[in-house]
Amino acid sequence: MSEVLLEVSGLTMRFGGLLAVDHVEFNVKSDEVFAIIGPNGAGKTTVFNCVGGFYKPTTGNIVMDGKPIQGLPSHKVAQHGLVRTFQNVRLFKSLTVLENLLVAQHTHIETGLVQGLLKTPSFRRSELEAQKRAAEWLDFMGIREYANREAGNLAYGHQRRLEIARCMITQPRLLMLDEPAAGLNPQEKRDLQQLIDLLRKEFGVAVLLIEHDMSLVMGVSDRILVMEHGKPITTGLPEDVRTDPRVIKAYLGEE
Amino acid sequence: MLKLQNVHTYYGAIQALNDVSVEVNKGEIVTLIGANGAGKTTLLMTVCGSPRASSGTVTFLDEDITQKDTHTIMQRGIAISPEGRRVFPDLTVAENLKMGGFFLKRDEIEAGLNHVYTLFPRLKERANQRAGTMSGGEQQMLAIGRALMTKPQLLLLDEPTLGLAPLIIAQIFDIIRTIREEGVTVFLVEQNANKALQVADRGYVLETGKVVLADTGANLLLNDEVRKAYLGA
Amino acid sequence: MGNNIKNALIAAVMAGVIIAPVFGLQIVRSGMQTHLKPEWNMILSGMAIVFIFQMIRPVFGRVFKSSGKKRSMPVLTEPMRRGLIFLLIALALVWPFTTGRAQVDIATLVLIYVMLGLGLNIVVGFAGLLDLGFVGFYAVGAYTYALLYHWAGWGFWEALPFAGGMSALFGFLLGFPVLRLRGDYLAIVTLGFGEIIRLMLINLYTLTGGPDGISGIPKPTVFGFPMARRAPEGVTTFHELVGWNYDTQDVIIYLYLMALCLALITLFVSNRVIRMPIGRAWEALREDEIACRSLGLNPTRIKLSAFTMGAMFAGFGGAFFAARQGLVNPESFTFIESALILAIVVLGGMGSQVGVILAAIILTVVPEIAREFAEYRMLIFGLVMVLMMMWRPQGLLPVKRPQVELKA
Amino acid sequence: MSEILPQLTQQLFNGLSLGAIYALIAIGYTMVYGIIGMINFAHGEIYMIGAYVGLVTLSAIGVGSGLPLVVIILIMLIVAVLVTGVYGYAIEKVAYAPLRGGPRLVPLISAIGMSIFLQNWVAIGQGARDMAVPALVTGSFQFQMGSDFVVTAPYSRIMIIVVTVLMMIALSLFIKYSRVGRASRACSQDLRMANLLGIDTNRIISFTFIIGAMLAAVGGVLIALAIGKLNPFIGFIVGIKAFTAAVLGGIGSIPGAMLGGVLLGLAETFAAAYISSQYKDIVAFGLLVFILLFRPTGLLGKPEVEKV
Amino acid sequence: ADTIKIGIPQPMTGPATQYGDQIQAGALTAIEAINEAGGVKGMKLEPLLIDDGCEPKQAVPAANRVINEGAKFAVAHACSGTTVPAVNVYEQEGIVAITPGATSPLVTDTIKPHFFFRTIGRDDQQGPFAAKYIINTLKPKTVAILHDKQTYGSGVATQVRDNLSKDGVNVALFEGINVGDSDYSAVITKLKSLDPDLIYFGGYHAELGLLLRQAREQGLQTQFMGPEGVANKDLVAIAGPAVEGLLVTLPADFTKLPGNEKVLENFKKANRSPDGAFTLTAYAAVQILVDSINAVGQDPEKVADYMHSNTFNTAIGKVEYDAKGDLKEFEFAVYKWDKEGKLEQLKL
Ligand SMILES: Nc1ncnc2c1ncn2[C@@H]1O[C@H](COP(=O)(O)OP(=O)(O)OP(=O)(O)O)[C@@H](O)[C@H]1O
Ligand SMILES: Nc1ncnc2c1ncn2[C@@H]1O[C@H](COP(=O)(O)OP(=O)(O)OP(=O)(O)O)[C@@H](O)[C@H]1O
Ligand SMILES: CC(C)C[C@H](N)C(=O)O
Ligand SMILES: [Mg+2]
Ligand SMILES: [Mg+2]
Repeated sequence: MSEVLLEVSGLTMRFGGLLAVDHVEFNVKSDEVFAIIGPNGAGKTTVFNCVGGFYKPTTGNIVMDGKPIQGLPSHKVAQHGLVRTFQNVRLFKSLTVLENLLVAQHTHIETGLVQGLLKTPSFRRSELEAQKRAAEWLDFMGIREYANREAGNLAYGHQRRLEIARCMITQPRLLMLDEPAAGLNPQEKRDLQQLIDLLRKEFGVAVLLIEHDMSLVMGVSDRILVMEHGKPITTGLPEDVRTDPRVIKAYLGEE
Repeated sequence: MLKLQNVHTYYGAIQALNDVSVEVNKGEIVTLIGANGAGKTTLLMTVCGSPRASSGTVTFLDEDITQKDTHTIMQRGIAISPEGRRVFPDLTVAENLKMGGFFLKRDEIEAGLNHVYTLFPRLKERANQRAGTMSGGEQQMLAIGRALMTKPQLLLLDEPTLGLAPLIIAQIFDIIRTIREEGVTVFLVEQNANKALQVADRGYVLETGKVVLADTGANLLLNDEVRKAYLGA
Repeated sequence: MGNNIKNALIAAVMAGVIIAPVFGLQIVRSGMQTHLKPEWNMILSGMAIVFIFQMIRPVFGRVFKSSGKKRSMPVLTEPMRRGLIFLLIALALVWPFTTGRAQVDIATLVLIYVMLGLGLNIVVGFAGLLDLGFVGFYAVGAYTYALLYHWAGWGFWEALPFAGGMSALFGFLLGFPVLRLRGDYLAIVTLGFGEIIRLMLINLYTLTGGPDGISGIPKPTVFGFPMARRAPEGVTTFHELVGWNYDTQDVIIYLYLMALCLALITLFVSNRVIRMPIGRAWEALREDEIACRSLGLNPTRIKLSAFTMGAMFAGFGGAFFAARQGLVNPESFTFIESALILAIVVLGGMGSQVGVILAAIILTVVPEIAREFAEYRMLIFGLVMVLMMMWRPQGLLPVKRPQVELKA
Repeated sequence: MSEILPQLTQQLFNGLSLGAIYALIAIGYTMVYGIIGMINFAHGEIYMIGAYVGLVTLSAIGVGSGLPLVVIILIMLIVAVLVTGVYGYAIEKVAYAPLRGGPRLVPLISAIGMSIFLQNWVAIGQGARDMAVPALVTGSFQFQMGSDFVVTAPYSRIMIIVVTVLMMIALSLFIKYSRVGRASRACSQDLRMANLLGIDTNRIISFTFIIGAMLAAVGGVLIALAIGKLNPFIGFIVGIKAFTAAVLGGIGSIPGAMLGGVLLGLAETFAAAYISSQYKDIVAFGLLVFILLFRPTGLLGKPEVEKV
Repeated sequence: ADTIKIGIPQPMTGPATQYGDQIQAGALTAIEAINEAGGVKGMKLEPLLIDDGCEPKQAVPAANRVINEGAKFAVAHACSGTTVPAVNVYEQEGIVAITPGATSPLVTDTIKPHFFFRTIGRDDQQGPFAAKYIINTLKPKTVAILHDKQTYGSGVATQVRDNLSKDGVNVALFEGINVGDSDYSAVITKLKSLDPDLIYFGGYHAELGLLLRQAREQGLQTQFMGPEGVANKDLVAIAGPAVEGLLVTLPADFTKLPGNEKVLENFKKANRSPDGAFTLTAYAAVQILVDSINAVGQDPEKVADYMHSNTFNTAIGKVEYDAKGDLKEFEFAVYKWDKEGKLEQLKL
């Protein structure tokens, strides 16, 4: 069995009088796809924000790979190998696709000022390597041909891919995707599903997924957490969740 | 009711609509489908006069509105739930809705609010929450509710189901049907082509700024090309 | 047409209202009393001009519209940009030897502003941080040299790195607490810092000479030999050394060449740095801070580096300014100076180095030319600023961002 | 010392009256910023022009005209408000409207240019020298406190405080309850969306500039009467202070502008009184920095939430 | 060239315009009179009017302009704030310049110029003179001193303070105020509770005008005193009746000087007023330049040497220079303002 990578327990987030997340508990193993679903406003994105360090949870423990990370600022969390995409795509729009990927490698490459000014060999090497890695990812995502375009001008589906590539190039342990299929057409959704599968298999990264598109969720997830009103209702395998009457009532509706 | 004839629209040098002609009749639900970047949003916004068509004409209720200012057009009885929702983030939910009913009388506003609240109970629960802090789906509901508040004759919906839970998506399509019953004409842009074509009387398919297909919703659902490209069959 | 006349009439009336209290009815004082001296023809001619202008404007409009769909700015391509830079440098090199004293003098001033503009460009153009107190760092640089000279007798060359370093340190220390502020809040706080620095310079009388500032600051030496008419006992001046006759023109040209060197270094660094990881990080941060954080980039650190580096160039500029001027006082570092530098950056087309250079030229030369018009000088300057912005809202020379290309 | 309390009272009054001035002008900044997100640096100049128009009007009427004082001041205010309203409208149309939609800093520079232009426009028209404004409102409210310290509150300054408070209340009610006011709230959130709801955003923007200009003019006239000296450059410093006040209070918020203005006025006054005039601006700006460190969006500004 | 250019960089805009006007009046009248009498060695004098706004940052450009226009002589800068930076330029370029207005010691003390001169006294004459008057005649127990934080204002205020303190007068307050502020009530309240016997202000009229007006408004009736930079008609307009009783130190009234009948006639002919503290100092500056050029020709180096080693008879009396271009002797007097804004010279 694979070990637990992320362990969230007793997570609670309160906004004024509103309990957006209420004692949520789950763990993600190092090679699984774990999905969170639930009605709008259930608190899914808020869970992401707490885990990713964008909000400071009211209470709760978040342990990544044995190290507590709750309360750390988001860039520190990211350095623990936990990166995310956003519900609304957040690319560096006026930078090129390639540059988006170079920025993402900032913490991994030679950033010395003097080296850069003098274009020392080590600096050149580091730049070239970064470009090579970026090129590999662009190939992998099938958007190599847009490498020199401004990211903001890409079609939406491609922007989603780029956002994922930008996460992956930081060599994360856990990839968090917030509604990655929103705004994609059915064909693109299917591509996305394959991509998620591949990422897990090829790169051994765990995926934490929020999504409203059931065919995608049921297709890729190993386990699913269902939330409603900030509380976890159930955690289980896709088949179980799909047929759980509580889930159907709160979320899926009768088909 | 709404008629676009040979419309061309540009963003600076980029052409987004190329010789588009589209018609929406009173009482219909018309849907527009197309891939990302096909120009769907642009088409809706051209109706609103922002950006303006650089050639061709847009007529609404037999009036040429091509060169009219956005606010004039919108006051003629058009409402939009725009792409990206664009709720007023610092205003509360209730205030957002009231802004929708800006030109209404006080009692009409009350009635409108009640109407929206029955459609979206969540909005009533959160009437005093600042809209910017609502979840993605909640904001989407608010955007639709706000558009309904204006009591439009023609409702433009730009991907209204984006980010909504399955249950709510079903509800939204129900609502679209309901408001049509109430006499509102609906012009709908959707990624969810399957569902959209099911409710729509007619549909248009847009590809890179051009209308490539126009037919009834039912026929389009059966059309092979459409099935392949947009329905994922 | 009728509508047109109506609009023109309304505009004319408004013009009347605008002109009347300022030009039309002049306040004249006689003893303790004031009375008005009406200048009706002033008002009427103003109204007439506006009326006529409004009437013919639609015609103009048509002419402009028919020429080209949308006035999209020509964007400089990379080879054009390089060509232009080399052209500018070549011009800068022959300039002092082909023109007169006044021209060289103004050109030196231009170069100081180029340096400052490029420095602020890093902060505002690259990193997107609105800094309205840039002049503070300029002041720190100038005073660092002035004080080192005054209290310790340092020369320009020894003091220069300290001036840059001191400004950078100030940038770092001031930036640290405030860089988490957003947009315009940052702007006003930096404005406040700029003012605080200036006021401190006025108030710390014993250290800085207060409003009098520090004078008698020596010009840069040439390898240790001063460029001056007379030197202190026992020191050989440069003209004595090489056996020239003393000519102020030489000094001015020498200063100009110094400024050119410093400006070129600034240009080189800012040009390099934007193609380096740190430069990319600045731009990324300008676009989306949250996304940056989600990728593990520390926003405070990155912003600070931009702020500090910009401040450092301001410091160099300041030290040079002190040397050229021979005197520093707080008056030279008022807010309006910050505004001018910012105007250079914006007019240049944020982030565009060639643009900044051209804008520095325009905004320095215009007020000098406008001196001909005596009291209309600043009026013209203000007007030019407004018109420039309307004419070129994207900046004089918007460039394509320098991009790393992925080769096939 | 028995004089501490009376002195404190006097300084409190001084600070309030200075703060009221800042507040009145700060509103204009706050409103314009709220709606189009632009720092209108030329706003201080409108205040200056308002003061000049007041003086021109006064000279036209003549000090010894026999009209009751209230009437004279009212006429001055009305004329000043009308003229600056036109100024506000015209400036927006000429210098800012064409730039809308462009890069964000462009209107800022245009505004700085406009500010320089207007200063010199008046300097050429009316001369760059100091103009004296006759003291119309003389006399003061006095009461003895302590052994021999007479607290003095000149009527001209009491007038400023009263008028500022009244304007503030009127404006707040107006924004809250009138149609235009509500429309301007929508515009300040999302101009494009407001437009899509059928609101004529251009009119709202013009309106904002006009109201802002009018308030500045009221300030200009009242202050000219209280201070008695004018020159074309008075607008700039006051403008920067007022802008600081607006930010301090939370830019975009009208009560915030009031609070920020008063706080700034008090801070300056007390710094001058108990530290040294030399340090009063340092204290003022220091306070600004200090407060923003703890409340990054000003005292009454809503914390910026960006939902990710 | 067939003319000799004389640069006259002076405030033509801004609050100090009054002083620029006086200097222009003096210099132009002198130039016209000399041209009428046949010029200098057959060449006419050509005045170059340049604005320096009395702003330090315009000083160097204005001075450069003098040079760029080809003038080798100047009647330069009214204000100390502009003169101090400009002196460097004149000295570097070897331009002979005379200031008829700037009184700050810094003008000549910092670089001990060879080419720069004054036709007015220094504040380390004016300050001690004022202090002496205060001690001998006013005999205050406590004095408060304010200044405008500028070269001239703070300089002369410091002089007064040091001289008063030296003689045991209690200077209870010494504080700078901001130029351009319009509200000084805080500092006035402070003065009110301090209740000094005299308030000395170092600076220009605009600020003093407001101080006076606001002081009286708050019921502070203390005697005010200031240096020659406050003595200006505009002061009366700003302060109104509050100006009554103000004491100022000014150069002596040179219009009454015996031997100046001819000069006054020239003013009458030119239809200009000889009044004002700096009109005749400017007139004298032109006289000195002309005398020197007449003697040694147009080489600035020689002119400067000549000026250092000779005595001149001018509209302000006999003039003699020390090594750094300061007058060997200059006289100030104390004046008092009345309600109408007229000045009356006080007997010492
Ligand atoms: N900053 C905040 N302040 C106040 N309330 C907030 C804030 N952020 C989120 N909320 C509230 O918390 C609840 C959970 O929001 P969240 O965004 O996590 O929902 P979600 O499950 O992601 O929904 P969706 O599927 O619609 O995106 C919502 O009701 C929302 O209104
Ligand atoms: N403001 C803009 N400036 C420049 N180009 C734009 C702008 N908005 C849209 N475009 C371009 O116009 C084309 C049509 O865009 P539009 O947003 O209308 O597509 P869409 O069909 O709505 O796509 P989606 O499904 O992603 O919403 C695209 O190529 C897009 O890049
Ligand atoms: C013209 C004078 C008022 C100038 C003053 N004496 C000064 O030195 O600044
Ligand atoms: Mg969400
Ligand atoms: Mg769209």
